[in-house]
Amino acid sequence: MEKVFMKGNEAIAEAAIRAGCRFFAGYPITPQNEIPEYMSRRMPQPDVRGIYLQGESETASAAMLYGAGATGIRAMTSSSSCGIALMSEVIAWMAGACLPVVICNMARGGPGIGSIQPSQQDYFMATKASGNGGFRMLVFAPSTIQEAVDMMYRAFDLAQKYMNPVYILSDGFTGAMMEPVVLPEMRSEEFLAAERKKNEAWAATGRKGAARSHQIGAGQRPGFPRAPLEQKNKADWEMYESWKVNEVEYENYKIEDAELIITSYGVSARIARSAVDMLRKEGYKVGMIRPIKVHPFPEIAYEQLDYNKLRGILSVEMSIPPLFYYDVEAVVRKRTPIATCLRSGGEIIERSAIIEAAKKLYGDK
Amino acid sequence: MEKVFMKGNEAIAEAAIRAGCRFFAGYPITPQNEIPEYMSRRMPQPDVRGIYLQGESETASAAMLYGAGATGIRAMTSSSSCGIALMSEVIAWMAGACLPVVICNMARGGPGIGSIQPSQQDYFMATKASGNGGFRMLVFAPSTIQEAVDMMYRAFDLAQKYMNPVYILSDGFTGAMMEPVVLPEMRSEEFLAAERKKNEAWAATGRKGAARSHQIGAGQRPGFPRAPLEQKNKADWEMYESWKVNEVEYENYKIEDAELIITSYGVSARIARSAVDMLRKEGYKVGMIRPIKVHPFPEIAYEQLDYNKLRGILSVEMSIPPLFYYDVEAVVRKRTPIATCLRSGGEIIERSAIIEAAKKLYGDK
Amino acid sequence: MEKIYSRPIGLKKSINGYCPGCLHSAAGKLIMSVLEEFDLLERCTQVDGVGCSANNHTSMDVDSIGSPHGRPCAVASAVKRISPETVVYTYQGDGDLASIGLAETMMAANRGDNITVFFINNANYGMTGGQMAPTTLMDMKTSTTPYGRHAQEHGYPMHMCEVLNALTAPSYIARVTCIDAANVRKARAAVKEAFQHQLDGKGFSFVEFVSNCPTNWGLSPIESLKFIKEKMLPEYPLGEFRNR
Amino acid sequence: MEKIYSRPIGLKKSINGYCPGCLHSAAGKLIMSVLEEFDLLERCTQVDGVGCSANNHTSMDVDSIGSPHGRPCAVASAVKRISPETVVYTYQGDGDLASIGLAETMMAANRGDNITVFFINNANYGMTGGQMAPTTLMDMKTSTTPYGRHAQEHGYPMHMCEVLNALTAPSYIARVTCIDAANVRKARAAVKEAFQHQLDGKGFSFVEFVSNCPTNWGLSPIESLKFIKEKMLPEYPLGEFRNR
Amino acid sequence: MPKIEIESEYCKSCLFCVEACPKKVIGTTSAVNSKGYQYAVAINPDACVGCAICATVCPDAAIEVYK
Amino acid sequence: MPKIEIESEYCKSCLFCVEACPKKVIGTTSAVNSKGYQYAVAINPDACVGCAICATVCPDAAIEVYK
Amino acid sequence: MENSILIGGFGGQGVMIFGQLLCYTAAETTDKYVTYFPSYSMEKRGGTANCYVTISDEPIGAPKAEMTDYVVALNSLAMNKFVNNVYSGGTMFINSSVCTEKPDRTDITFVEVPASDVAREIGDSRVTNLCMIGAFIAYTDILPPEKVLATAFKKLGAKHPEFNALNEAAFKRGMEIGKAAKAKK
Amino acid sequence: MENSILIGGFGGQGVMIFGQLLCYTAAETTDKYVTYFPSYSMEKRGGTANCYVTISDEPIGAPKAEMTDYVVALNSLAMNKFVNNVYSGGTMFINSSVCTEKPDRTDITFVEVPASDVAREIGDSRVTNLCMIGAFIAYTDILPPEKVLATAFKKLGAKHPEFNALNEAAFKRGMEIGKAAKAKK
Ligand SMILES: Cc1ncc(C[n+]2csc(CCOP(=O)(O)OP(=O)(O)O)c2C)c(N)n1
Ligand SMILES: Cc1ncc(C[n+]2csc(CCOP(=O)(O)OP(=O)(O)O)c2C)c(N)n1
Ligand code: SF4
Ligand code: SF4
Ligand code: SF4
Ligand code: SF4
Ligand code: SF4
Ligand code: SF4
Ligand SMILES: [Mg+2]
Ligand SMILES: [Mg+2]
Repeated sequence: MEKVFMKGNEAIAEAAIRAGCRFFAGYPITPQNEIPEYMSRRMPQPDVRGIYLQGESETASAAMLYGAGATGIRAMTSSSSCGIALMSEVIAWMAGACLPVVICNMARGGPGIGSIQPSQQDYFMATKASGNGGFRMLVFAPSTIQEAVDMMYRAFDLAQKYMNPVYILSDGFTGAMMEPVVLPEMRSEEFLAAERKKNEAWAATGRKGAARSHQIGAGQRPGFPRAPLEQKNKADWEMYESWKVNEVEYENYKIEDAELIITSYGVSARIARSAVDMLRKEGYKVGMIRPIKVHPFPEIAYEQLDYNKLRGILSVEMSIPPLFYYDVEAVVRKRTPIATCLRSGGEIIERSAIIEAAKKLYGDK
Repeated sequence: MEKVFMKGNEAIAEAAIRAGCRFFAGYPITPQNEIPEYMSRRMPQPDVRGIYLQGESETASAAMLYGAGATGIRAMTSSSSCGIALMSEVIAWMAGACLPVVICNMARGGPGIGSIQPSQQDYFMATKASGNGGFRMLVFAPSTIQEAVDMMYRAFDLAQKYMNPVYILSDGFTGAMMEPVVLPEMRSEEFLAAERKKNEAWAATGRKGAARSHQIGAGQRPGFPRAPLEQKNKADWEMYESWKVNEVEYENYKIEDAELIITSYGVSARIARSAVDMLRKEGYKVGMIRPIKVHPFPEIAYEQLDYNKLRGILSVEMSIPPLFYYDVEAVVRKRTPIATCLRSGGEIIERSAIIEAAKKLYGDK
Repeated sequence: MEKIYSRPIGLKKSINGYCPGCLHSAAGKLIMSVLEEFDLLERCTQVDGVGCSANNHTSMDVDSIGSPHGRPCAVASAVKRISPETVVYTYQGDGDLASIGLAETMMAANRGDNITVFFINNANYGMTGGQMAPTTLMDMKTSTTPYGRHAQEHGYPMHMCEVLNALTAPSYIARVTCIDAANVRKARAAVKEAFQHQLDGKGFSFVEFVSNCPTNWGLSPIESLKFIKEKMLPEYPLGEFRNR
Repeated sequence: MEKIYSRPIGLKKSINGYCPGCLHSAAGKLIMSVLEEFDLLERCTQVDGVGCSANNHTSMDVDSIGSPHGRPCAVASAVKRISPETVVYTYQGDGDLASIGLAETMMAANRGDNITVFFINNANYGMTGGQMAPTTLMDMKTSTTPYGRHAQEHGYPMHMCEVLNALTAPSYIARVTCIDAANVRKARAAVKEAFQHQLDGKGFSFVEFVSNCPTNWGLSPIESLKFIKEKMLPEYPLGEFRNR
Repeated sequence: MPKIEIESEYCKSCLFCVEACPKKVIGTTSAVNSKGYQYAVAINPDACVGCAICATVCPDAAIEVYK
Repeated sequence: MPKIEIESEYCKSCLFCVEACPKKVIGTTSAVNSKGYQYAVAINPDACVGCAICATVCPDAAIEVYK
Repeated sequence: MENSILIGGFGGQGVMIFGQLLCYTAAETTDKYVTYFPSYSMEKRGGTANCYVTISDEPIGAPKAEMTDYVVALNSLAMNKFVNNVYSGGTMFINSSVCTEKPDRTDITFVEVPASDVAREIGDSRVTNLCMIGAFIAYTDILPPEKVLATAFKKLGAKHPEFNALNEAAFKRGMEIGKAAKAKK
Repeated sequence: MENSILIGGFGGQGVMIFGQLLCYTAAETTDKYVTYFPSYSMEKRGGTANCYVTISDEPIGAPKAEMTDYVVALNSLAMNKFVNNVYSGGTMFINSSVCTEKPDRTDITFVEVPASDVAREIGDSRVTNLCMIGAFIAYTDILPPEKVLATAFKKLGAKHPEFNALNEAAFKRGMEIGKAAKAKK
């Protein structure tokens, strides 16, 4: 397929459309504005015929997405950090109502309005609590534009498969930069129509002779009769547990003989990877573990390490306080020292700082 | 001091007022309505002369609290689960702006609207991510009305001390039940005036001849000149780390000779405690670790256990999927088996179920 | 013998969860009855707000979406744009529509989304125990205005028909009540007109029901009707505000 | 020789962050100038919305609170009730005030909170790159209405003065612009009047500035003034809507 | 002869129909339904003229009218 | 004699004053300030009548007027 | 000693008042630990309403007891729903005016109180609950009857002193019924 | 081989276009890895605008390089801010029309391009950046000049074909300056 040089945000938007996204609602916020802007241009085009709807706020945009989800169409929203926080209640509703939607967070510095510069300070919000009630989502963390595009494409299928929102945790860096990217194929009208048809088994777009009227609501499984909330909580839990088996995704990079593991995700991992390369050139036996999805957290990746061989793990993220670090710490269980290399508040992590921190942890050589 | 038989919500509201709370903004939501209702009656009374303001939503209520925090007055809001989720963005702003406010979550079932019945499904939201940007708060988890009252009283001092929102994670059970309670003393007008006076060093209520105008905003420390966001993130992190030393609170109950530890918090721990008593009567050597604050998590309590002696830990909470459990798991580091006893969605955990689960984990006796 | 008045078939064959004499039931009954007349029961989606209206989905047998509190109009706008062949309407209380959801309501109206909005104004938050709503009458005591609603502190009752009438896009705006048979008939006509506007693609249609909350008003059902007549209607005059 | 026109002392001695010719600067200048005249610089609190107004706190030397996007009116209501001796005003863009913050704006107005609200209507979201706002003119192209604003899809421009005028509580409502010296003088008089209402405890006062966004409109500063005159003012007529 | 049928299980005893019926056809007895409501009954059925006022005002759609 | 003073560091070269001055007192030169703006200058100072129109329209409060 | 009581009925039948009168009396006149936990269905009226009361010499762990020593059922719905919540050997008080078919459980005692009839006789259906309380107190001796009645006067009579006489009459009639039942056991 | 370039100036000076022309050309006419990263200050106009371009044979780890091989400064603010971001041995291109005082660093090469003057001569200040690109390309040989110019025609000429001639003139003049500088080195 042809490579095109595109801005991250636009590539992500186009990938969503090719995955069959036919409804987008959002509210402006830097650094993801090119996503809604692209959608507003692209959705009306004849090969898409989708809907772009600008919400009066993130709350409203999320509610629009909730409505769209209830119709069984492929739908998404995107925002950034504080805008995503403002969606929390509705995100919880979408999880509660089992709606197959996609949410994209092009994260920036925080807390609150923070800065418009890229950051990874929303790790906990994305992986642990995007709202009330203890629900969880699959959380993709792209490291490059290409990966963001591929994840976005897959996200819609996974949302549909699990009947649960899927979350893309990216950042303003990946959204604002440009890079050549291979775009996935446009999903055919037939495919999309067939998927939509399937969803008619539960979509709330008019009963149309169905045996039971369809009711969508937080706490109800679409298409199933009303049941006690606890029952739904349990079913969700089972699904989350199944993800630990079926949905774990991570990358091992040069870890075979590594004495030091750098671990990182998303844009930081991209930078960390080049630090690994440079350290290798200098003779350091360094490798990297990179969660591709940050939820479910790839515990197995860290379990498989030979801790006798390790000098330590360097956890790299653009967040102060460190957040990703806690998941790493929990799985490493003090079997090797863990150091951190951190930036925050919109500052981008420097390769040189990673290299320095890695050398320090590596010790004499 | 005199004991009064009071509803949890009302006792909490009165305790807040006695601690010096002179501003309350909130929006109705079950099961905490008696808090705003009590405030609306009590605030105008001559011994209080405070302000009750009903927000047009939780978002607005939180924004009102943000404004109140910026004036240096003692102020709080309360809500429940999905209502708290709707406050996420503003809570992050309050943490970002270092405002000494108090937030009370009388939690109910989730996700989303869930149920109006009590639940502990907001554990992650409270302890890990109440909004964007990776900020944290002290999180109290009262087990009885008396404790809720005492915590509420202390919360205002701690908010002031750390210049950070303090969070009370309670539940609809504790709010709706009634129990005799000893109310703390009313803070004197002089004390409150002096505290308010101190806050004039940064409060944004008109410059009044100050050397520098006061600017409140997410990312700025009140009273300090503007600095890069990362610097503030770092200072916050240091504060969070200091909490691990100075703010850990937990209770050990009958653990000296215990071979099985039940661990639980909040209302579940109240029920679990009586299970411990009943199990002890039957001769089981069972004890309980109960985090009193759930953030910072009392790791030390679990570190101090003699794992050679233990048959296991039973983690009890009213949340499916379990959430509190993960913090327990992370600190226990596989040194003993952990089992769970769970309810969710508004169902209240039964003492008998705890006893049964404990016996099972205890093994033959 | 001919049946000249039937229970609408859109209503389930069970008692609903509203309190005795609550005119929520009356509004729901009219909506079901008009949908039946227009043969829309199989091609409509009801978007419920949070409030006592949460009872609807247990009693009305149409496709429905329970929406986050205050957001029905945003939800409905999306549904209607995606599925224009579906008749989409919201059903919301005054807390839901005029307080937490005010922005969503007004912006859907301002966009002229082709949806119908039913607004049940009972001057308080019924579901949560009768707190002050934007529509609470002057001097009225509620659980959060224990000393009464006073202008200085709480401002004035919110008139949603009048406010929406300040926007360009809405095509139908009316205020009705169900306190007696004559008014019920007028209310039904307004519901019909509103749906007709949607069927004709005219955009945003809005019907406010001046309603009651006997439970939280502390009145018997019959007394509550009297209260509507004597106190609510002078503040909330009935009529068609716009019909284009 | 006497200085007959001075830079307001409330403005810091540095260039502010607004684009060349942006009338945000003009509004801020007038506010500072009136506060100076009333000797309020030391006893006022400015509540800034999120938008290009985020530049204010770097250029205005008064106590200020940067508020969550859309929430200035809620923030200001709290501050004013707690500290009635402080003159409290908000400064908000059209995205902030009329879209995400519409409920907060209207409810503060409806409560009659004794605050002053300055509303900078530049028909788009300036700060984020010129997306459609509720106030965007018909047919206007913005970064999210690449094919123009069309009634069917996007509804009509939102007239905040007119909408607020449908409420009972507000005491002063006016729309002004700063496109020439005569209008600047009228605008200043409106700012003065608004603050006077607050000082007199009359409740909610509101001044809308019909403004520009040369950057996102893709016009030179001078052209943008012409655009205001020819396109904005016919849609947003100037004047006092209420003064009681 | 016109008549009404009241489905007692839907009735909540609001008494709107009792109040509204011009012919005083409807009243209550000591009987309660499964929800505990003293449901309305046509205590004076012969007076019914089939005007359907009762059914029109019954919020709970408990009354059907035949003519 | 009336005069204006333009603080060049505040000027953003919007040219509102240039356009508004009835006496064509103000213009720009090739000089730029530290932000890169070709700031306004009184190129024809003697014509100034001190009407303060320029200062009134200057959004950036860069102009002060003496009379 | 711990006494746990579950009271169930329709909203409006005075279920909550029943529980609260016990609790206030215990809390204000004894040194015991007392908890009260209400539980409503969604509807305000017409729905079910239950409450749990525990009065104990030791701190109370589970204010909403799964099994209780006593259940008081003001209607048949509550009776059928909660009959299995009584500990074996415990007692169930039923409003026999409206609960016609007694459930068949033989390991507990049923105390039948025609409370609605009594109330009707006294002239106000709203005193049904006071009659039940009288019977309950007389049968169980959990609290001194005069203290309970005093609490009723204080809490209910404050707003509506005109009810005091009716309440007292109902309470006394209930006590007689309770005493009689106790005598039989 | 990896070439990293940092371009800095005021918003409106065509900084972003500079970077994008390099990137599009590299991405569309070579097999290299290419990244582009823009960085604005808050203000849309008048503020600073920078972008980072990396063109490499291998995957690019850090699209916002801390140190770059080349820095292009369109104004003195950018020059002073970024002079220490050039690797020792690297090259800094400065718009000498507006950057008067050259910073003192002796381990890097300065290429002075009077781009604003050239643009003024050509008659449109907006072609300053094209002149800089010409000089940059001629000096560095990173990409074939004709390809870069073709990209400029494609990307900039699409909307405003009337600019093609001006752009070309500026680019050519820049190339001459760049070539001359290269000859000197
Ligand atoms: C975000 C959120 N806030 C608050 C609530 C609690 N709540 C449920 S119903 C309701 C009030 C409903 O009042 P209204 O809309 O007037 O409906 P009514 O019950 O009076 O018909 C509220 C505040 C909620 N469910 N979600
Ligand atoms: C919750 C939230 N959503 C979105 C944003 C992003 N944002 C910043 S400024 C702005 C638009 C401001 O537009 P307007 O209020 O019209 O002000 P202008 O810049 O036009 O003066 C937006 C949407 C934000 N900061 N917070
Ligand atoms: S609480 Fe009020 S509004 Fe709700 S069902 Fe009862 S009477 Fe109706
Ligand atoms: S972007 Fe528009 S509104 Fe913002 S400062 Fe520039 S011109 Fe003004
Ligand atoms: S139909 Fe008319 S007359 Fe007959 S019962 Fe009903 S109201 Fe009375
Ligand atoms: S109006 Fe309907 S619900 Fe009310 S009493 Fe009559 S039949 Fe029963
Ligand atoms: S004061 Fe009047 S005449 Fe003088 S420069 Fe200004 S506008 Fe021109
Ligand atoms: S009006 Fe002010 S900012 Fe604009 S050119 Fe004149 S002096 Fe400069
Ligand atoms: Mg209501
Ligand atoms: Mg704007």
